[in-house]
Amino acid sequence: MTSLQIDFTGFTQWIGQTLSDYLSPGWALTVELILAAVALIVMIVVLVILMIYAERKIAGFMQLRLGPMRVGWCGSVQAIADVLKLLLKECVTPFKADKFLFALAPFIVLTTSFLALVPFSYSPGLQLWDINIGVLYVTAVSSISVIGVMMAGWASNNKYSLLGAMRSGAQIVSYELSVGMSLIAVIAMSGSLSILEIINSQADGWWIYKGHIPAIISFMIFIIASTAELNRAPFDLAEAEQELTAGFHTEYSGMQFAMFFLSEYTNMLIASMMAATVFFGGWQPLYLPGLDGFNAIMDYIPGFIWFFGKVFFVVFLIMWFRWTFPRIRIDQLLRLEWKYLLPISIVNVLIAATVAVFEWYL
Amino acid sequence: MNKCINYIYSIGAAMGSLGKGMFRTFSSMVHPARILTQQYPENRETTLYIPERFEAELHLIEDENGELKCTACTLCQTACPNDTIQIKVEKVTTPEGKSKRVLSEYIYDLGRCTFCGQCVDSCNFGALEMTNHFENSEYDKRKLVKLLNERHLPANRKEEQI
Amino acid sequence: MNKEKLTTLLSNRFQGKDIGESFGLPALIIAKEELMDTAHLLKEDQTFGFNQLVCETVTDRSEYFELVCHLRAVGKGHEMILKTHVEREETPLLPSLYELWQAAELFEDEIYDLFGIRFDNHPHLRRLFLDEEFEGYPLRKDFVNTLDL
Amino acid sequence: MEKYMEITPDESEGFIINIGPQHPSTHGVLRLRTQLDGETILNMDPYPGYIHRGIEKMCESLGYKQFIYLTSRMDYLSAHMNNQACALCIEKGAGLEVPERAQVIRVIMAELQRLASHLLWWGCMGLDMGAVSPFFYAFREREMILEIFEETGGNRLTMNYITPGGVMQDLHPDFVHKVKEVLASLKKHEHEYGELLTGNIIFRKRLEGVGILTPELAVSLGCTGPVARGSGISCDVRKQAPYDVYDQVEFKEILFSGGDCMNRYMVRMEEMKESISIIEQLIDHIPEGSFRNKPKGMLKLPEGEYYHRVETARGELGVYIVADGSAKPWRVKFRTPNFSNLTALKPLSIGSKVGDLVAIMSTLDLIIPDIDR
Repeated sequence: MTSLQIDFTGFTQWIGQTLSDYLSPGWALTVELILAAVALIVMIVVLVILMIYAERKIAGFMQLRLGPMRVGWCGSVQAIADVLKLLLKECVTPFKADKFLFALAPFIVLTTSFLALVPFSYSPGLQLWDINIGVLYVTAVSSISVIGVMMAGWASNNKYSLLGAMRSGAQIVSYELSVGMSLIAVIAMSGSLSILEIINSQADGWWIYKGHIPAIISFMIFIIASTAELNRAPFDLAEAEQELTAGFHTEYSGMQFAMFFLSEYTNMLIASMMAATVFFGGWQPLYLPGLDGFNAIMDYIPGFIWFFGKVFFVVFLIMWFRWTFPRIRIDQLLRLEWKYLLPISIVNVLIAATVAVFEWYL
Repeated sequence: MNKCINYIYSIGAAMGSLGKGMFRTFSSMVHPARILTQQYPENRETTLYIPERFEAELHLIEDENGELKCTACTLCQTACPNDTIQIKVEKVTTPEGKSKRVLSEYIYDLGRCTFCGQCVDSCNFGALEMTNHFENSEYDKRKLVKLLNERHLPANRKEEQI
Repeated sequence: MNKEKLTTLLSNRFQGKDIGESFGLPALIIAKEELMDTAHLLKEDQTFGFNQLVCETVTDRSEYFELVCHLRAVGKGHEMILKTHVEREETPLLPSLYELWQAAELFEDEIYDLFGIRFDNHPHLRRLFLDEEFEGYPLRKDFVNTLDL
Repeated sequence: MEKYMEITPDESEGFIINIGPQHPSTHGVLRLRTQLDGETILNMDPYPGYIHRGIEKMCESLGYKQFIYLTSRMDYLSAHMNNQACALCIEKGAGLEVPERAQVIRVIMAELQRLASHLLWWGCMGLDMGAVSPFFYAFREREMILEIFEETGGNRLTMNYITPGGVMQDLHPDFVHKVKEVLASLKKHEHEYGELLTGNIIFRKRLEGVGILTPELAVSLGCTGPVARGSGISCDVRKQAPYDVYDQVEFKEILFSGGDCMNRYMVRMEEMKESISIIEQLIDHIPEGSFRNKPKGMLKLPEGEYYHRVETARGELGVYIVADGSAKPWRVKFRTPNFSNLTALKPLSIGSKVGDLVAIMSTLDLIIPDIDR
């Protein structure tokens, strides 16, 4: 079936072959890595700019207004104009800040979010690193970013920043658990931690459909917990505007602020990619049993369109939450995690294990 | 058991209430006809609606002969709470030989005006009105001090200006 | 309780005092030494039961300052004015009504700020609106505005 | 500078943080010197005064007709009611008769203003709780109401429409039609307010049981308006001392007894329905006739003391005028609702979380220019 899909394996192999023809193996690897990194960064920046524009338009329409309309057609270059503005602005460091940590924090946050992008498979044959513990790697790496956030809050020497960072710390540490637990439910059913194998296991149906009850519950928990981990409304306590002005990045300006902003959107992308990979079958097309004609048409849609379509569906969900809900309070946030999400997800892992053992798949 | 049912019921009710809100924002998003905002500078000629009574700038009314109705009685100057209006009066002798008070300068400081409308209210001659011309911002606040009778200066003042 | 009845009750209770009318309400004028005792009585006596301090302010009467307390009995629906006079000097002293009505805290801060009248037993007397360094008390009639805008 | 930063021994324990004067949730320039232990508030002192303009002093140098415009700048969301309070007090002193038509117009305008004010409060409430979208939903009807004000009085926010002896201008010919449109729109969209905030579980959990104001405390602190009515204290001036034509209309005084944030919220939501019903009763029965009894010459009050109170959107506004017989008042005092409601902020917020402080401040609905005057 996948023969109709555009397969990037040949393309990547051709690059690798050409490079090793002209260069020594060490240099070939270096050039390959640099090419991959550049490609990744370009992809992320383009996607993030798209997301910013989408977010502003979605927010606008949800709020009975038009969103950006001035720069370009229907404000389409607004995000690029904003990026340019941020690039040109001065990065102000507070007088009594810890200058080294203050400058280092945005890099740590941004680097960790880029690191987490590595094991994802964007399309058949398009994957930077097929590591056999892909899911574990992503959850592990993305939780490092809390160190950058704490660093930013501490180094700013601002009480609002410090409060924001502390909230963020408590929040990310506790919600990591639910994210992990909800992923484990699906991993138990697919039987592998490798991203590629999880995708391949969904060739005959996505886990959200095949895994029925445990998969749906774990998808809901995953969406809630990852929204919390992303510090986005209704869990945006770390930067709660009405309480802490801007939380941990109150003192950041210019490009340093832009890095926090970029990493926030990249993290959102990562969470959505994870959801798309684990629950919606990655780049696997939608098949409906018994409808061969329909399935054949689905095959003609390239894999990366499937993948990013699913990613943007999840991104839209997260944006939808943000522009609808009020913010939760800090003690309620922790209570939600420890009293609701965690017990439910533990029970859910048990159900998933039972389903996996008896193979009660749909 | 009851507790367990309540627990599940509370989760369901919570989800339901969140779902209602999400439905509301989603339905707004897919109904662009409900949009409230106006594209202001572009709609100046089309949909922009400024009610006729809107108070934006003080204006002296002319009578049918093209002369100002203002008699320089300074009632508006006294009625103004912010010293926005300054009237300079001069005495001229009419051809008949009577001395007459004539409006020399009607100085209106838009920057101090709070648009309370008490000048218009106090005028016994119907010589004042508030116009709709609201785009009055300037980079220099001195430009907000306006001479309202610029086109109707008395004869001797006209010569001074030239 | 209507106005006339309250006036009669007040004149029975405070004999020798003149129950006048001020701001359209029965008014009792007392010396400042008696202020606390009278206020206690007005609040704690069941017939009066003035449990709310609606407003506390001062009028500069040129020769003296006049403290005006607007009292109300919420639930009973009657109100009165309690007045006292304080001599005009740099920083006159009056007892604070805070222990009776908590609303007095900010009202008295405001009076201290704008009239320069100090209050004894006030929990945290400070200049509410103006700068700590501001000179003069603006709502006094002899205040000269030195600010040039 | 030291005076502001002094730390008393018991304060050395906590984490002192200045919320304001420039802060998104103070809705203006209010400074709250807060002492925190982690997220819990140990102590909090309000420091107003950043927008003090000395309105009471300014009034002493203006004529009776002139200073009314200043009152629109106190509680700018209840501008009509503030003007009305002043006008009523001056009318009482000068013995001015107000034509029946003007009285009805005043009441309709005041109720429209209350609707507009509560709508803005509702939007800001959502904003404070972190939900941005409701703000724009609230502005839909508010914008229509402001357009009515604009058409009739000429201004949108600080109208100066109500004046001693009546109102400044007659109603716009479209007035009745437009008011009916607004009421219809409000009724049509009422369920949206419930869906977006009132019924939302996160929102309810943020408000329920937070910032409980006991009735005794509310009385002692001098709270009025929806804040006191949320604690079950009957204090609606429109009922207790009816002015203009409030004695001719039927409406309920909304009382909730819980005293927490949710009760204060519900009082305002229900009050909007009552306002709609008041306007509906009056809108078809605006009497014909003169809209203004214009005083001849300079308006002067005989020597004496005059007081009048009205119910603004936030509580009781009392106007005290001491007249000395001249054309200018000797002393004017405004007993503003927000000034008294501010006193409730400290006892309510001690012991709660930072997030609760925002909720409490929001349900007290503080308008800072009204505190500072």
